[in-house]
Amino acid sequence: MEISNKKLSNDSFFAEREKVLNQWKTGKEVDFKSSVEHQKSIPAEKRFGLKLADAATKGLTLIQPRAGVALYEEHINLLKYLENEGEADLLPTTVDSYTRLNRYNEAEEGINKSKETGRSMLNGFPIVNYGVDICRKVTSALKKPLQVRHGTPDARLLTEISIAGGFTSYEGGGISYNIPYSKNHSIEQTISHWQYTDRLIGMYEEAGVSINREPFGPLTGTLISPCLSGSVAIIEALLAAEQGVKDITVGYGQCGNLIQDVAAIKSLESLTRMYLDKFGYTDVRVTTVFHQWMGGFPQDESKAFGVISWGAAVAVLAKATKVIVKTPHEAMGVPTKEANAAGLLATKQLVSMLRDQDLRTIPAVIAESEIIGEEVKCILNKVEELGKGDIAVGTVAAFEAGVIDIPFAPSKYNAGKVMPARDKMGAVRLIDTGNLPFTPEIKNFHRGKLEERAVQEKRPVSIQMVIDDVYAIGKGFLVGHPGKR
Amino acid sequence: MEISNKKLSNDSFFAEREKVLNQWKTGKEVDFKSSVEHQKSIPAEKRFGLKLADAATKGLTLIQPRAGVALYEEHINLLKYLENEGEADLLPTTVDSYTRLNRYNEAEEGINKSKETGRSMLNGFPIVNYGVDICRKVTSALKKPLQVRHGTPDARLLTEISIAGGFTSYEGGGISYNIPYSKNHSIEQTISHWQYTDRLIGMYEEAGVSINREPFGPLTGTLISPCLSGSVAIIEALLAAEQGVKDITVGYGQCGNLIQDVAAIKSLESLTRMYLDKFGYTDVRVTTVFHQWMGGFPQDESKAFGVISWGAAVAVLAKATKVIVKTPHEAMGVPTKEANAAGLLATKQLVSMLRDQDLRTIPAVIAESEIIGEEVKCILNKVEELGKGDIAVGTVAAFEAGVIDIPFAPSKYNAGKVMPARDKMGAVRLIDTGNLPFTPEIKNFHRGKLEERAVQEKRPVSIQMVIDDVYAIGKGFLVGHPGKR
Amino acid sequence: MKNKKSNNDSITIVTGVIGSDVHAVGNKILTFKLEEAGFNVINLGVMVDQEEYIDAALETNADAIMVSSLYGHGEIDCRGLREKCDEAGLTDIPLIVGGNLVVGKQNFEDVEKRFIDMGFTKVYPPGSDIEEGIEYLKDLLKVQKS
Amino acid sequence: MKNKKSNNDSITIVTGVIGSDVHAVGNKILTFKLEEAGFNVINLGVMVDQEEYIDAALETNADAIMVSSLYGHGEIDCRGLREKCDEAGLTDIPLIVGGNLVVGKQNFEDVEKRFIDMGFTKVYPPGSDIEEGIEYLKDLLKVQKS
Ligand code: B12
Ligand code: B12
Repeated sequence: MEISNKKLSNDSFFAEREKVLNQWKTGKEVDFKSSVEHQKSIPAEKRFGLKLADAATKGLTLIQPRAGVALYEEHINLLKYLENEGEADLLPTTVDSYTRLNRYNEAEEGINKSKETGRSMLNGFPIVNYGVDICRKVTSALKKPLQVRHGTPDARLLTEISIAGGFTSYEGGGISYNIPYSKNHSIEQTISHWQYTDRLIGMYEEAGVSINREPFGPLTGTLISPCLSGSVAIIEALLAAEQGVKDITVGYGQCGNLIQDVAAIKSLESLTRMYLDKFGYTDVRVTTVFHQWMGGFPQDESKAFGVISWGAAVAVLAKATKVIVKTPHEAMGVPTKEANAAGLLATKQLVSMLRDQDLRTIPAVIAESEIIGEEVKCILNKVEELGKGDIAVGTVAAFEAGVIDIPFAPSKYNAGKVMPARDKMGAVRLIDTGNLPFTPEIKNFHRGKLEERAVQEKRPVSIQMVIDDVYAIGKGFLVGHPGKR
Repeated sequence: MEISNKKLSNDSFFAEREKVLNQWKTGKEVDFKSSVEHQKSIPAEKRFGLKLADAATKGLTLIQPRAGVALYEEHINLLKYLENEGEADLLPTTVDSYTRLNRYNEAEEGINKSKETGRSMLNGFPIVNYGVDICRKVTSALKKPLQVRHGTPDARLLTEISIAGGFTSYEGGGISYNIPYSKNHSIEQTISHWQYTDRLIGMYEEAGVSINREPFGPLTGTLISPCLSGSVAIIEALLAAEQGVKDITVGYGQCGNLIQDVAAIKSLESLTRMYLDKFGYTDVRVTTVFHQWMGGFPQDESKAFGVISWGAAVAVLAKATKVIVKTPHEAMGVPTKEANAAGLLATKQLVSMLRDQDLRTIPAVIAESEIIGEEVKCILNKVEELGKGDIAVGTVAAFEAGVIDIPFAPSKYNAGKVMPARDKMGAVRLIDTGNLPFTPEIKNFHRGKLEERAVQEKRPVSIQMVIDDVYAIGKGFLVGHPGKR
Repeated sequence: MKNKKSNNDSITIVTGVIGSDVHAVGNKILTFKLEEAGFNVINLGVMVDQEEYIDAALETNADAIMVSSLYGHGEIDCRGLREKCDEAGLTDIPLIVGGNLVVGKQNFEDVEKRFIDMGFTKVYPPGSDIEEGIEYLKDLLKVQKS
Repeated sequence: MKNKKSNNDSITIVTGVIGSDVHAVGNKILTFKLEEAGFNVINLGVMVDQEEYIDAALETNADAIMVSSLYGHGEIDCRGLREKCDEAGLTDIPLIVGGNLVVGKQNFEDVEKRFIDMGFTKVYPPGSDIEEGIEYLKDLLKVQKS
């Protein structure tokens, strides 16, 4: 498979399209023209990108849950509940795992079993199986803008049906919906799949319909250094922009150290802007999303509220455009609508209460964002170099070479040499930088931070720290100090 | 009534003591010697001061609820629940309002009515009515250190019974348990009452039993500028130290702006240390307590979790020695034990998770604490001057002159001229400094901050801002911007 | 009971926090908002005895008494107020009560019923918006709304 | 079933995350901890089919299979595993399962029963400490504890 970061030609796009729309019976319902019409009939206050732009102007942080169940009437009720009782500003439709893996037969079975048992047997809403009309029923039934959230390596058909179905924002990307969500998809393959998605959205854009696109920031959600998530987000933004996407929300999953988290959002925003401009995509709009703690959650619901609220606070102190909200059921399973609303309300309280505060200008944050900036530049320079100027080609090579390398990823196309651990203040650093193309200064910086911790803990820097850190949060701590009470 | 900041003589103390112990029948059970014996039998891990000192050394923030019910078996069960299920580090016994006003007959009626109805008809635990033996039953039944928390202008008998009853810490002070809690007690009177309390604790100290003392930091809990709560805390620390108290925890109620809140705890600690040293009380130990949001709470329990968690986060980022925890029932009424434990667990999560982070050294915090320091010095210099070197005399005069002036206080001995309001970032400033003895620079600083807000809100600085700010939190906001969604 | 009035200005309301309750903030806001709405407010502040409300109402020929209770002892403190009003000749005076009237989080319908049975005209749950109370007063006292 | 062994070193455990589940973090930690405890671990990683577990167990003469399922479809994915083991001749092999086995927060006793009925030897609730699982394995396989 050969890819390059070039806008897909109409010929190749439409050839591919024919096959895509034949992947499942509902594909035939999709008609671009009438979908554009439908999208144009959606009122402004329900357009995702407009709502984000408005929030960005006002300096507000919007709140958005994750949610999806197998049966569509229940899905509508769930989302209504979240916008009314949960005070959500933005709505999701989280897609089930079978759909994510294009296993539409199993999803169909899941729908049927759910009907029989009266319990949702799917962990999300099977958009493809339902098709365009039912999606329009869903998106029309609600007052707030809706986004599709999933984790689908090959999301081409899903994109077709989603946008035709009236969703105005779409999450994912060729890297971020591959590396954490798949074992066997190559990067070429998924980048190519997502060029299709982005080109489709580019075509809506050209037809006068702007759809918001959001690379999935948190990746595996576990000890992801901001430079790694940042590099991936910027690459996906560039790839999307090339296909004609004009509205991009870059994301980051909370790591837990306040200074680092604020710096991560701050630098993510400025670096994305910088790179888009550098490659000439100056008309692409950039907003940011902060994901509340994406790793293992405490079992106790009150403790979970603590984690949720802390994420809410950091999101607003970092002035993220929106925050994705966890629920007090997170450690247990897909939340009930009440638990989902509870997470939203705790978050709403803090995004309102702290809206006039901003930590982006404190010196420690500025220093930390400069470090992130340098790290990202090292990585992206190397990606450009490997691709001889072509970001798509460079990305494939970069993963092969471990120049981009995501901790804890299931994908066999990920090198898995990079090892993260927390420094003594809880910021995520790298114990092993693997083949990341860092300068000696940056490597020393990471090493130094971890040596500080080692001294404090009276043990050498080692893999045991990584294990302790992953384990720590289940016990309530960020840093896995040995022998903590 | 004549008072002065001099250690009470044995003669006058014991003369007073006879009367005090006759205020209610249980007073006769108090015997100093056997109480010292009893106190000495309490194991080290149950002594409040030792636990605080240990936390201070380790840089930890301990968590403590408020709790008290009318019937003592239920009170024991409640506290057991909070230490086991709620993971409380320190325990309270919150005293009911009748006891606080020395209305022991009504408290007795409350106990009886509670027995009859099976519901607690008192808003706290009536220590005096129960007497020494039942208090010892309570304090012996638990594993964690216990403190009496109340709001009693004349707490002399309550102190006698509490300490004889095995409590190892005692909250309150002649100002902080008068101004917010009383209408008609003069400052002379309550300072004198609290000299008795402090002298009694000094005598225990001299007998080898150290009892922790804690001035009540938050005062009326509503828009109290750190310089006001700080000045009162320092005065009460000095008055207590003079009577022989050796272990003091100074407190502050969260105002809501992160920078100001961290600075308030930071400066409170250093200023208290400085003033104690200045007056020669160099052997008095100082720790700090941060009170989660003391003003009106949101009705919704999830939103309340947001407020609670934010308080927890700020307490640990400020490195307060302990944090007093609110509950999701706060807006409704005295919490159930489950609600109380829920607040504790959310708080525990964050004091654990954020223990390795510290915001005390960031420049904005340092700048803000310097301002608080200057304000406190203005006030305390004037107090000294008015008292011709005697802090007790000076304090009485200062209240009379409005040199100390607490917003929203019910006391008729409080001038009530000072008017607080939030600046545009939510920090509490003064719209009217009344007769506070501030320099022109400080007055300009406050004015300037409020003018900034006025410009942002396109309205003049006015009393309407104060009203809007008190109202705001009920609607989820800190700053009462006009016409907020 | 006095004749209906056509203008808030001449409507007199007695406010105060009953019993041993010192919660002053809500009382200050309540008073401010009532005055803003044009009422003539006699604010007795905190720690107000039943007798003080009655004396003030008699003295000022008040149109209503607004009782606040926050600290949980409201049920004990409010009992008998209606009877004392009756004895003093304030037979029809509206008694409006609000705040955190009982100890703990209880079902409001039950609480409301207890207070209505005690002779209160209208009962407000914790954290009620004052605007609501003001609207009610205006309706009750047939004040022309602006 | 193989004979009891006296030393963890020769005890072989097959681990993996079943079905279309990609939750990799717990699997990595589980494997690390089992190895640390001295077991010989055959880790199949994520997205493991029932057949893959069985092939691996046959190939390595394994003493137990530890199945993880996090994403909620565990009930569907695990059905039939015991029967397939029986068919392949792994008649007594312990099947231990843990993770977030079903969709949503459900009563664990019910979930446990459903999985026991499906032929699983032992079922762990969400967020179980791996140490517990290791102790159980040691007892089950009569490993001398250190
Ligand atoms: C990180 C995470 C992700 C990452 C995973 C990255 C990766 N590739 O590993 C991402 C973001 C990609 C992700 C995706 C999805 N996730 Co997810 N995820 C989580 C989360 C937050 C943490 C999981 C984790 O790493 N924990 C830390 C490790 C150390 O713990 P652990 O996995 O629980 O395993 C420990 C124990 O359970 C035990 N254990 C595990 N297995 C076994 C087996 C035995 C025999 C024993 C004894 C013990 C044992 O030991 C392990 C080590 O301590 C959980 C919620 C949680 N637990 O807090 C949700 C969660 C598991 N995810 C969930 C879902 C639904 C999904 C998605 C379908 C959709 C979504 N919400 O995005 C997709 C699924 C994709 C797929 N096909 O699998 C749900 C499952 C719901 C349910 N069961 O009802 C959860 C519970 C969140 C929720 N409440 O909704 N997720
Ligand atoms: C600040 C506060 C204090 C301060 C008060 C300072 C002062 N002197 O004013 C301090 C710290 C001193 C204090 C002390 C105590 N408090 Co206090 N306090 C609060 C708190 C947090 C906020 C009250 C407040 O100022 N709210 C803001 C104002 C604007 O709102 P408001 O008072 O509710 O009034 C508004 C509405 O209710 C309504 N309203 C009020 N009255 C009326 C009447 C009518 C007719 C109408 C229409 C409307 C109306 O309009 C008002 C303005 O918007 C509340 C909990 C809460 N509400 O969040 C607890 C709370 C009221 N306190 C409580 C208690 C128990 C006490 C103490 C006994 C013990 C303690 N926990 O320390 C002592 C009591 C001392 C005494 N003798 O009264 C309990 C009462 C419990 C119950 N009813 O079951 C509460 C509910 C906290 C709790 N959940 O435990 N408290």
